[in-house]
Amino acid sequence: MTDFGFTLSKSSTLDLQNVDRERFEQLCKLEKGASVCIGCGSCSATCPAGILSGMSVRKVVLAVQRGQDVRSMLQCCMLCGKCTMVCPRGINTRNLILSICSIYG
Amino acid sequence: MLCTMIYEGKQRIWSEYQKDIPDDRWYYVRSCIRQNFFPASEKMFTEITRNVLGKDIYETPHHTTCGGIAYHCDTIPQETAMTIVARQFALMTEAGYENYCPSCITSFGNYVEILETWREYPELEARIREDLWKACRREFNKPRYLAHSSDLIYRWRNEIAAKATHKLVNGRTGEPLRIVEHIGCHYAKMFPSKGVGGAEYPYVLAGMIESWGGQVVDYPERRHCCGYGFRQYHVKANRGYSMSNTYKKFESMEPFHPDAIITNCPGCPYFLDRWQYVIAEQTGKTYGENGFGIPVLTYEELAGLVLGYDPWDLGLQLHQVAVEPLLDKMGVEYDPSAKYLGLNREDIMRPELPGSIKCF
Amino acid sequence: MAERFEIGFHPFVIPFLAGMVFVLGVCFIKAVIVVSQLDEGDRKKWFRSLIHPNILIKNLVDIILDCLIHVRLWKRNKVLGFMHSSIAFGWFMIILLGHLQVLIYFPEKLSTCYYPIFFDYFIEGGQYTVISKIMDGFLLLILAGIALAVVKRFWSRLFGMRRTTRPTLYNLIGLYSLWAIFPLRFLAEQCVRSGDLSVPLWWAYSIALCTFMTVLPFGRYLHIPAEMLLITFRNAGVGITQPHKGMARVQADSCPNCGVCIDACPMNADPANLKDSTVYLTRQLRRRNQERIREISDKCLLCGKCTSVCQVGVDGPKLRILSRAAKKYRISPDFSNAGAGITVPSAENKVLYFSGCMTSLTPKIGRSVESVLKKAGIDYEWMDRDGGLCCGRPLYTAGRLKEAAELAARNEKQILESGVRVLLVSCPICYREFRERYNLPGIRVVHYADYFCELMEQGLLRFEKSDTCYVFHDPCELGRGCGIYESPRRLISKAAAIAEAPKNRKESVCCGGSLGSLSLDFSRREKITAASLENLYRSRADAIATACPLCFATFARYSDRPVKDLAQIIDEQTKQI
Amino acid sequence: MKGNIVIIGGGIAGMEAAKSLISLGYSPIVVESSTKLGGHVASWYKLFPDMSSAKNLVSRLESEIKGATVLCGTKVISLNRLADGYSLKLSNGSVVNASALLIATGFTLFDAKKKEEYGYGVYDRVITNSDLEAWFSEKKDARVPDEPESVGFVHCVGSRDLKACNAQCSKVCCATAIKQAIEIKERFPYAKVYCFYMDLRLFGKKYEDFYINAQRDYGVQFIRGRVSEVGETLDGRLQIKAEDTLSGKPLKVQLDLLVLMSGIVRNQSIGELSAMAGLETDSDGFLRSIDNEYAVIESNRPGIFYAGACTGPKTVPETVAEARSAALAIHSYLETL
Repeated sequence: MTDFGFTLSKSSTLDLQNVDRERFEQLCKLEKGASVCIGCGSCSATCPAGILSGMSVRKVVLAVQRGQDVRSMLQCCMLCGKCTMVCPRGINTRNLILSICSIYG
Repeated sequence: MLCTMIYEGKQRIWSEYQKDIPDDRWYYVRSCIRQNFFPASEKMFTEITRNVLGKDIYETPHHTTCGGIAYHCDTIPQETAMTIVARQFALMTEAGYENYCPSCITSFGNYVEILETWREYPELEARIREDLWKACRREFNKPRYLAHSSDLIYRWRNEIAAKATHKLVNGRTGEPLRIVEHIGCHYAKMFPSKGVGGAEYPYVLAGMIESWGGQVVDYPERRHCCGYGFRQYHVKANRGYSMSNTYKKFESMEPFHPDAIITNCPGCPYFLDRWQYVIAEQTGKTYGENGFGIPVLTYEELAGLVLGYDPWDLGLQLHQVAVEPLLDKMGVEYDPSAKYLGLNREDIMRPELPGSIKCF
Repeated sequence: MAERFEIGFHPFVIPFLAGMVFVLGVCFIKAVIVVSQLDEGDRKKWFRSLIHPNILIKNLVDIILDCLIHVRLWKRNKVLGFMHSSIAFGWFMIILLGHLQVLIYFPEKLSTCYYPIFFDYFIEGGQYTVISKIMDGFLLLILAGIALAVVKRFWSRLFGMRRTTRPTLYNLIGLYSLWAIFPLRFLAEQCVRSGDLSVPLWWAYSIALCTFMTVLPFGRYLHIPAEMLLITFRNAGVGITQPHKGMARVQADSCPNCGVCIDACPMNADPANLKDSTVYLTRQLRRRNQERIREISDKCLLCGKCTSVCQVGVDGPKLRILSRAAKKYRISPDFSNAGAGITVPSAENKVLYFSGCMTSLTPKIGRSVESVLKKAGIDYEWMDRDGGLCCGRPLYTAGRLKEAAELAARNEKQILESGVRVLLVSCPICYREFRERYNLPGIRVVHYADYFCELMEQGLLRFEKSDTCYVFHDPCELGRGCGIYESPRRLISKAAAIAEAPKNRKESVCCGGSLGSLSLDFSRREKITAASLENLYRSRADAIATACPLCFATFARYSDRPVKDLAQIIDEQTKQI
Repeated sequence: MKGNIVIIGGGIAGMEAAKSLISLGYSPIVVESSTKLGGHVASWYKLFPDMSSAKNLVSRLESEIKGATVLCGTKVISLNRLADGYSLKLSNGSVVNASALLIATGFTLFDAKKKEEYGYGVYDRVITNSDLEAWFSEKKDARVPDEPESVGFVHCVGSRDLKACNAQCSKVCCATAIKQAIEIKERFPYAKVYCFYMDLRLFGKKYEDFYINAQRDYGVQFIRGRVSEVGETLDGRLQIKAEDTLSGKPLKVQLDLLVLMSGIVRNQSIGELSAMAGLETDSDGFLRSIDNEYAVIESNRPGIFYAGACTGPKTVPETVAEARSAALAIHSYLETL
């Protein structure tokens, strides 16, 4: 291959129809609440781990929906339950997190 | 079957974006870069308009750059570009013309933008008049009509069709050729009302294709930039990004199997043509049939082929992507051995051919 | 008195002997397995305890009181207590006295094993001894107990039990054979002289015994031997360390399936949770039904009420936490950088106040604690005013034991570095974790209920009594978890009037907001909260007091009367001295 | 008794219905539990989107229902079904027979104290939307600082929140928050004003203009993130936490005033009324209409009609329109008797 000093950049487009929904569907079976998230960010705002590590349950849920790898996103979770307390949609976020921890490998 | 959308819907939009294009007496200005990229194109424009159609097309050697590239690369302020443009208008005024026709899309966009700016801010126009006077003691009238040279070919497309020796039809199958039309971004995206057919579904090239017997290919990334993007290409570190945009277009048009691409901008044909080679080198992928690329032509080159000019006189040997498959489909006769013979049949030497994309 | 037959044998003793050998053999094997499953250290502890005179005496006393007399059951329900102790103690006495009789009159026959059981058949005139008369008394006692058991079987509500387990086939066989043993023995003894009916009755008696002993290892009656082993384990200090083995197995086997925990379980406010009480956990542990074990374990609120009412002391929450811990997760937390951005104020000679995560969502609590400390003139620092690390209990209860320990270690380090002597805690969840699982040498960890009580006794708080009548809800972790029942009540009675809910102290009903449950989602907790509130409303108090941010937030959501945290009440009713 | 109409509730729904019934030739009786007419609107300062005075609306309506019997400070104690109507016992001791009843009991504002994490009643600088309206009218509220540097509005307090036991949208708070943000900006042009929202639901006529005005002309900043907790700094300012979900980062900001947009929840009296009259309540706690598309003002009982927020959150124009159509429906009902 000729070296031109530049190459094609990887597309940053989210190709929605080719997103792998399998894990999200798996998650919805384990925690039905995963499907009703409205992304308000209450969980992330109140998260004691979020302030220091940038952890965000909202982003994790979105990333699972988008078929992305979330393994590195939950490592600071202390399961303290504050997110469960503030969620306006009543999502059992602790079960959500534990379920994600069990389905990603 | 190609999906061509609801044709009546497009027609309705086209009808809303019509512009007055006078039939004669044009002051023609060339592009800075086209003469290097596809040198026969502008020559062919004057040839067709003057000799085939008998129009009054005036040119002057005093004409300079319009400043558009520098302006879009953020290296000069708009006032500087305006003063340069004012001088061009002064040349036109001095020559006694009122209709201004640039060959370059960026120039066209630049002129439109400046005229619109002056319309909004007359005081700025007054200042530029003053600056121009101070700089070179010239005065100017603003053009009555401004049209891009592709607008003129569009205006005369049916006259050309009437004189055509070849149609955009596959001689073997009798099917119309599938042609992708690519419009330069600065043609109508900034001022949709200034382009034939508007910005979303421009008709300027589509009209030519239809008149000359071809079929327009409508593919999802039709609106996307060719990838040139001035700063993106000019800074070498960004060239991967430039090419990625071109790649995106090719990936999107590939399933439609286009026979050719025509363009009306200086940069677009160049990058759509050359990047096909680089993409083939890097990914091994070609977009035409049998390992060829998709031929990329300027509208003047296409008009030339339709009117029966010799492909090598049209400068088609300077294309990276081989045009022979297109010529074969159209039934254009050509002498393969004459491909690399220049003016006076002087050997301009056959270039080294790449292995990744089929060329002659 | 003389032997009736020369050979001293009749084939009807064979079923009895077979059952006897079988049950002893199985129990022995089970005991060996369980002991071998214990951790090395626990096993050594247990062996040592068996020769330690004090523990030995304690074991004997506990076995007599718990297994024979059923003292705990007497305390809970006298009729049930009588029923159980009449059967257990009566039977034990019959066996004991029967052997004594043989030992006294025919010592050479003791080795046959069956002589004491079928004494009246083999011995002519045996029924006229004093021992026999006493034994007859015990038999009547047992028969009375059996009569009660029959009544209870069909009308359990008469015994104060709303819900009981549905017996399995084994348990039914065991139950009916147990019921049959004593009437059959009674009839056989009565018929021994009249001849004809005697032998068939003795056969029936022996078969009933055999049946009971054969099904014993497979049903609820395994609790009889298992509880004895459990008592020795407990007295030796053996803990639950594995989800289904060792001590956990003994606890599961010791569960008599009485079902007291069903009525106690706060989740049963919603009929959907009826099959998730501890009694069903132990049943599934015996059956090794992993899916149900997981489901029951994950659902529980871990309020600990089942343990507080359990007759044999099955530690439901701990069994569940260890079952949860058995689950493998593919993502593991990494706390190596946790708390890096948090600075803990230096608090030498000061009180260090740790409010915990939840308190930041109930700011009243933290502010009230602070205000009371100020009024009492206590020099303090607030460790996590701007947020801090979690105490680790939520991770621990979720079964992520290693991770919880990591988090605890980080907190320990920060607390020790602050140089503090007194760590004041307002959240009972954190408090229990600090007490049970932290190693903080030289530091006194105290909940504010206890601490404010001390301040009150030292005269540092001046109360102004209000007319409001409060009912105090004992938070699970504070009451059953840490045994703090009196301090909050003393404080409230000083600050206002106090009323008691029908179920209080160690029988307090969980608010439903517990972090203990992993799978109960928000919508399925409302009924639990409603039941808990209903219990509090019955006190007819004007307002509800509690001392846990979770109980507070949960009650505040649904209560029709004001809910206050204890700290808030104290703050409102005290003045600066 | 034929033609006797009792309107329960003297807010704008009840008043507008009374006005329409008077013009149809009836003399309705308006029973209002509080001491004055006008309901929530009477305590509001200005209405969106035209910023007209709420008090003017109420006083105009008051002058237009002179033909009705208005009983303020009066409650319905009991209600009995008669053969051709209803008999009501009122708290003033009287008994009234009515051929038709209009229920216009309106709504209750969510008690913001229940959202403990927002610190209403705990921190000095936290007020609700209705507190702010009162301050706009009377300029008396020690909690509102003289020159606030920054003011925050929290949308959806007690609405769309299962934890507040109300999953529904309150409909009017988004526009109210924007209205109040603009009014704050008019009084304190230099204050920074933030609106924290989950979704902006600006569905009504000209509401979007309102939104654009707030952004462009008043510089109100809209942050897409729900506030999760409020704390206090050492100098008594409020520190709030939210996630700026669009940038994906936790966000904190210090404020001098926080306004909680308390949502619309059902009026307590709905429970008593529905029990007395055998009216059905819907899953959202409000009264259940025959259907929620075509017959919103009709109840499951003959002769009992609904108007306004007793069936769910409503804007002022919706309430007024319902009141008029209820008056007409009562008229046609009485004609058939």
